[in-house]
Amino acid sequence: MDYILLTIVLAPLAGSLIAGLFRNQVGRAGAHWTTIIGVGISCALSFYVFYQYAFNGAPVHNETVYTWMVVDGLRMEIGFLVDRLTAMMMVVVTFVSLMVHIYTIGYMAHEEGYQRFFSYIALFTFSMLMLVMSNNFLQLFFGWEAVGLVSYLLIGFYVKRETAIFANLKAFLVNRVGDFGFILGIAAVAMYMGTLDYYEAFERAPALANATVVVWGDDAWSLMTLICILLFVGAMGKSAQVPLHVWLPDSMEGPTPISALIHAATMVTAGIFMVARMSPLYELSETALSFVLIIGATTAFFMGLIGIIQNDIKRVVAYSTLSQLGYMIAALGASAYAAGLFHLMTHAFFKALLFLAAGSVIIGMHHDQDIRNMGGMRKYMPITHWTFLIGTLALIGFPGFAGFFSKDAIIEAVHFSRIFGSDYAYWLLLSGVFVTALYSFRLYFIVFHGKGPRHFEPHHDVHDENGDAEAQEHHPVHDEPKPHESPWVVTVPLVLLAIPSVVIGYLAIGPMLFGEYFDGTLTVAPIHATLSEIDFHGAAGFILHGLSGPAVYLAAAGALVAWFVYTRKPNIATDLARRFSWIYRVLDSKYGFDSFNQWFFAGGARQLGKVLWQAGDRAFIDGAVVNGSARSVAWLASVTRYLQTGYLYHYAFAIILGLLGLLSWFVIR
Amino acid sequence: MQYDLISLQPVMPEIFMLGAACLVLVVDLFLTQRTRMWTYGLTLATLLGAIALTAWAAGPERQVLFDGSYVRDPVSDVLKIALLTITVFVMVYARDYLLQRGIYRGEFYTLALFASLGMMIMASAGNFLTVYLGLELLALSMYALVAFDRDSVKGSEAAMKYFVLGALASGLLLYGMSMLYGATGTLNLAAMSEVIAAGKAEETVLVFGLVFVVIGIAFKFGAVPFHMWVPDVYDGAPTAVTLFLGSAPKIAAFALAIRLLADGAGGLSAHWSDMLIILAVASLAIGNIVAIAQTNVKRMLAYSTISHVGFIFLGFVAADGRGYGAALFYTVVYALTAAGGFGLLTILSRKGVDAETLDDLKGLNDRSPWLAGMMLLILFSMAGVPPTVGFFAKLFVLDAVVQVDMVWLAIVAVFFSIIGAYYYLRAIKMMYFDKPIDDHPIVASVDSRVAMSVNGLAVLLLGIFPTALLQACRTAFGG
Amino acid sequence: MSADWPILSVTIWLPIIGGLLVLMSGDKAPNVSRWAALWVAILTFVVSIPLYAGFDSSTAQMQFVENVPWIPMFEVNYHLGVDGISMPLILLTTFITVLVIIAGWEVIQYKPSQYMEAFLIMEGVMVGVFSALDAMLFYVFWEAMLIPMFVIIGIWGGPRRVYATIKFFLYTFLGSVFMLVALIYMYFKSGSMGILAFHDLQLDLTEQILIFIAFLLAFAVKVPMWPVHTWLPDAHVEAPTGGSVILAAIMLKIGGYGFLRFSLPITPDASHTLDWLIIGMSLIAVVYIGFVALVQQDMKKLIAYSSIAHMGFVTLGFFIVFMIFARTEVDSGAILGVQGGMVQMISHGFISAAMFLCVGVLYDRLHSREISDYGGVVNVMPWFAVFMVFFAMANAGLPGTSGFVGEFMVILASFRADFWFAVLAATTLIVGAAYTLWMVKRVVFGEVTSEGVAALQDINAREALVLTSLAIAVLALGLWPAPLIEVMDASIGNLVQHIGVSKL
Amino acid sequence: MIALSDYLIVAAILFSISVAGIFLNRKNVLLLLMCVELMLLAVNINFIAFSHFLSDVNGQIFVFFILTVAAAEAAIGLAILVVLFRTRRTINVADLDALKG
Repeated sequence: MDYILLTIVLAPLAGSLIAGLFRNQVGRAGAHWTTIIGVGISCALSFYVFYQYAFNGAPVHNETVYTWMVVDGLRMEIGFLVDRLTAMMMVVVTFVSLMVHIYTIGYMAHEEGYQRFFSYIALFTFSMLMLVMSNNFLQLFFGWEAVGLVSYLLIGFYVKRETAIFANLKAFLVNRVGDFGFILGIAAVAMYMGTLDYYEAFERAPALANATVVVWGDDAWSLMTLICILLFVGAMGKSAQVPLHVWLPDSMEGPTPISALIHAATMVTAGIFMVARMSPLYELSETALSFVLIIGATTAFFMGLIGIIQNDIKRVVAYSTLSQLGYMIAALGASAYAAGLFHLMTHAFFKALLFLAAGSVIIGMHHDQDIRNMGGMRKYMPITHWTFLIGTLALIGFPGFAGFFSKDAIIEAVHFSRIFGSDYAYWLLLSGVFVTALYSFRLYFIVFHGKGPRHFEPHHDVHDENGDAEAQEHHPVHDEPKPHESPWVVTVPLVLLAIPSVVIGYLAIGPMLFGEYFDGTLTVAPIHATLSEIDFHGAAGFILHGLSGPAVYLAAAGALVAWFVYTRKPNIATDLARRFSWIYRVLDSKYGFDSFNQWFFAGGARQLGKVLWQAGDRAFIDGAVVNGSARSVAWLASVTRYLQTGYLYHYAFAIILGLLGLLSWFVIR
Repeated sequence: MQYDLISLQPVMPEIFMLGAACLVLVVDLFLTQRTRMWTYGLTLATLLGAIALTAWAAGPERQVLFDGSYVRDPVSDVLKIALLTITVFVMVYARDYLLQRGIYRGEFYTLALFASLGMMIMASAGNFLTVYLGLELLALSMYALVAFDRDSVKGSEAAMKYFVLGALASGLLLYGMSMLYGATGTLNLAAMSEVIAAGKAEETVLVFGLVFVVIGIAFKFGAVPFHMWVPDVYDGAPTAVTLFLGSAPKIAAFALAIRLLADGAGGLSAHWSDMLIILAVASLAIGNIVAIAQTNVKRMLAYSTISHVGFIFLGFVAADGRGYGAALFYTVVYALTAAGGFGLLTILSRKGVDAETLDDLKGLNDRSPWLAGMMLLILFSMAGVPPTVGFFAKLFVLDAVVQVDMVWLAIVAVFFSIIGAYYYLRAIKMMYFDKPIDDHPIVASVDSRVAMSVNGLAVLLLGIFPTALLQACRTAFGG
Repeated sequence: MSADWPILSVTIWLPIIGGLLVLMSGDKAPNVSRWAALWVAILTFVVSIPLYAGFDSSTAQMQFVENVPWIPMFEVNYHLGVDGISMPLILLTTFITVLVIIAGWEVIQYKPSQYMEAFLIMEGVMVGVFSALDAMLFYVFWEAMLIPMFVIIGIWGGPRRVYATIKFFLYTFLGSVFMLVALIYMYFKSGSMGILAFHDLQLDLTEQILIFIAFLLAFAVKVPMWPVHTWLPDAHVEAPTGGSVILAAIMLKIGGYGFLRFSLPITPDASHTLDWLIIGMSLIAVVYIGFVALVQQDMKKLIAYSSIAHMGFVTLGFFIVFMIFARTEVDSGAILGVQGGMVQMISHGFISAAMFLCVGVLYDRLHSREISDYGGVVNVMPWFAVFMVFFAMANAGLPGTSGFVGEFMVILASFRADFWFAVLAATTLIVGAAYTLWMVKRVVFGEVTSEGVAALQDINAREALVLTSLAIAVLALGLWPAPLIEVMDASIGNLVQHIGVSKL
Repeated sequence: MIALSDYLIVAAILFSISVAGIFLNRKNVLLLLMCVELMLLAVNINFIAFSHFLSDVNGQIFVFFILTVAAAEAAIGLAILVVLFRTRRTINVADLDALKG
């Protein structure tokens, strides 16, 4: 098992290093082959491991690979904890990653930095695997930051594009805000539990359930609440929860494959994974759970709303991702960890599918992403169209599709939750279903239905002789004016992802949510056991049960509204936008988070820095104290030298003064 | 008492010196400008011979001759060897300068030899009379040397100032001596010490006289407020004379202080050490601060001398063997570095051009990296930066001060040495970081280059291996 | 353990004497002096390796001890030896010097032999500082260090080099002379100059506090801690690349080392009494300086400020010890903090060196350090960009690089001292990333902004060699710090135990 | 009977006059030389008085030496004065201010 796990992790790394460091030697084909083989091996072995755990009941594997360091009685190790949760994550990660690798061959075919891109995504796979397979907080943080790094590199992949390099800096910094909390949480764990190992920490946690710490003044805070909230701040950063969500929409500056892989399917779900992994801790703090629930629900609803007015195909999907992440987080808050993870898995497939399909559309549109320029694409790109539709249905929770099961389970679980904030969350999540359907089908109808691409000319005609990598400068090949279906390397992954988007929910809901799949992995306190209150009689029964709830009808309503507004009466949308222009403005400004951050944090920090530098360092310390004392000594010197007048009688007088002085001091006193 | 030659062994260096100086005086009369090399050679030979005789006569015991007027002890051995060695350096550096100035005359050497003799006598003085005679021999020779360049306006002014103030100071010293004589009834330093220790003398009179004596000493050293002559004389005298004036006589001044204060008035150390504290702090402050404002190197070094005198006095403040040893070490080291510093100025001076301002140091590293390197060592030594010996000199003095529980004084001292570091750094900056103004190649005879190298390396090597010199200084005071 | 040949002496004197020989070779044949200097540096590095290979990490005793009388009248000995605290720093010194020599290869055209000589002497002297066990020997090396650095900045520095170098010298001199008085005082009390003897010297609280302040002045300036840090940005900006590297990578460490070797063990009670002061200064360094770094327009200045912030972690790690002792519910963490500080020092040695070398690479080509003169460098220097981004990430404390290890340990430890210390310290995660990556964004990424940038050549083999060596070091330490920790463990454990015992 | 203190007072007065002369005189350098001589005479009175009252001959011997040295000193002083006048054409004390600062 050791070697298998090591191979799973190291194969993508090897591919990445070869493709990255020997980019000129291996060439373009070499780069994609080495990384695909690496990730392929990893994926195949992950399936094997998953098989072992899911069907053969392999024992939990918790082994140290090597000791990072031991200091002051604290062991810090690199090691693997593989159980069913991990196995599931491994499969999701490696499978989606493999699909994205293959897809990239087509998507990036004409781009510069081809090898670099493959190197990055393989490196991402490695990092993500390290994250999910970790058996301790340290390695978790390693993976946590490593995926952040790769995300940074990939968002800024188009290094020349100002918006891209702004977005990646923003993404990294916002994530760092999360990590700020996260590392403090880890510090708290290390301090109070004396270990960084998951299992040891989980064992010691219950004893600390009622421990309190004094953080400020005299108020004693529950220790577990503090730890859990601190850790969750990390999750908020990585999983883009309000108010740390601001980086995710911007991250769409990166090439589409990584939006699918990193910013939809895997990395952003690390926060969900982490909270689920820490369920033994979270179960000890109801406050923390409430916090999680409220944040999740808020994100789920309000981010979805923004999705309705976006015009960039990727941004719509991005807001949808935000919203869906909110659902997952809400599930965690309701202690329905399994539901959160389940949604994580289904979402990984259908959201990757949606992104990749969107990417396919973008290829067809020659890297124009504005949906107002699109339309009628179903004629030109049938495979893309169908797979996109499947993804959309899965997303809105069409009964029987993957998303239906997971989302319904979450809504139900939240409904049964009785912790503070659960009512608020329930209503938001429920309304969110309508919103989801609305923006999803809006996108679908605008892009694939209606009249053909409105104008198929790029918005500028700058010809770059060098074949620059920048996407916007790609210009259409003029003898081929109409979009056409993408090559097989693009469509095959779409199809392969479409399959689980349809069936995985049906297949997995039983064991994962209501079966024994996660037994021993997730801990749910009896009082929080919201999932077990749902009566479950098989997947088909769940569909029927779903039909009796409001969610399905809300989804249908959303889809219908979208159909009506965007295919039948397109002017309604503009009318509404005009009439409720303030709402539109609020949504369009994304509730003002960006401008506030830009003004307060970025601008404020710079202002503060300037003040500290100019007033503190330059004016006070350097100017007044350092150079000031130097100047005063120099002044003193220039004055004192005039004592040396050059006149003999003054010199003699000085001697006499000295004499009198000494005499009066020593003789007369 | 019967004299035989061997009983004169301790005083042989002085006798030899006197004879040789007269010989040089006579021989020079028969030399022309072209054969003056002989005077130079004879002078060096005399100095080296005197060093050899001193070493031959040296020993750990204390020998007293001429009814106590003359003392030879380890202190005098160290002092004499040191001052004669420094004088050798001075003579070597000075020749080029004198040649270029057209004042390469025998009198310089004769006067220098008589001055050295005076210093030697001070080093071995056993009573007030010997002290006075040695002092005046030195002083009178020096007055003449300062005015040596007869056509120099600055030189004559400097000589006059030096003369008048010097005479005033020696008058004060004599007045003090007369008071001590009156209080103790003896001119002999050892006897005086006993009288004071026995408490048989009127203390007020003693202290009254002591003040005058301390002023005399302070003047010789150039301590504030009796320092006014130092910058003017250093500046006005020909550089070769400044070189001499700034180096060896400090050792003589040390001798003066040690003979009068430690040997004679040791019992009054409580009084004079307080006086020296005041003078030391004032010297440190004024010397270091005013030096910053100087643009003339000679003046700058003059003020730097004043600040170094402050440190030497701190060694005396401790008033014990440790302190005297430290002060002696400091004095010798200072004389060595000062000789090097002024020596470099003589090397940089060309016919008609005196290297006097700081600008003349500019770009020295481009013109001659080796000389610049030596000067770098010398300046860092003056600033007291290890591993140069100047650091150890400061260290030992500070140690002596701390040992008598005057930590605050040590703190004052290091504080001013920070200010002092600035102007040395500025000089180094000129040498290393600036472009040369004067592109003429540096002409220097082989012997002065060798002397400069020996001088600079000595500053470094004595820093790395300070033990031998320290040992000599310490054991001289039985430590 | 003691080797049969004086490794430490050879490591000290080989570069010094070699440096003098290089100086003798003169500037007539610059390549001869370059190669000679390189061989001396490499040889010194090789000579220093047995220090690690033969190190016995199970004991806190001094190893490779050499002890001969130096100035017997003062009980001053030529006493050398290393323990787990100094040994890694010595290796860091010898390693970085090799890189610095290579980095200055053809860049320095003016008096190359003096340049090389200065760095070699610097190396020997710095090794001396780390290995001296006699306070006076330490002080001699400590101050002697100033001379070559003064010359390096002054001769090969930028336009305001004179101001910078004199400021540098006087600042450090100011700090250290008071330490000298303290050392003399302790000699007076103990009759010995041995550092280890000072450790056991009984001092009352007033004495301790005065001595502590004297040490603080010396070490705080060197580290440098806020508010005595302002020499550093100037010195860094004006120094030639090699000078900045040595300054940041090693000289700053000497301040931190001094705290461990002197302040904490000699004056534990004063350290305890005044720990709030040091902690406050450290946290201000981390936060305040972080914001100051954010607005710098000059790359070197930015990195210089970032160095100050990073060194704030070092002092923080060292001085939270007492707060951790004071909290009864916490039974460990003191060692963690000190270890973290040490790791941070070593790691910062690599990273800051690399950052300065990166800036040096750009400066050599365009002769500007202004951020605004660059932009889009990645388009013309892709390999350089790889290194720059990598080291920037390391500077921002990315896990897997050495930059993370120390910060992580110190944050963990400071959490045990006080929640809010940890909070303030952890802000570096955000601010540190902000200033570093913002600079990277403006310099490396984006469109090519000027013709100057468009004409840039990617790094050559020499530069690649230097940066690769550092990258390997940064990664190795980040991925597996255990060997370093093990080496230091016994010594730091012993130290922490020692300072836990009051001298009163 | 003239007491020791009388001699000492006379000497002190002489001494003070000479010292005052040195720093009050701003005209002629020659005057300075005379003041110096006067100062030495004051010291001589001291020595002789002490010598007499202590019945110790050493003090008087000292005086002989002082007189001799004073002569030499005067010679040197006058020589310098000549040099000074040769170069500057003035022996005014107030004009000696080329060196200062």
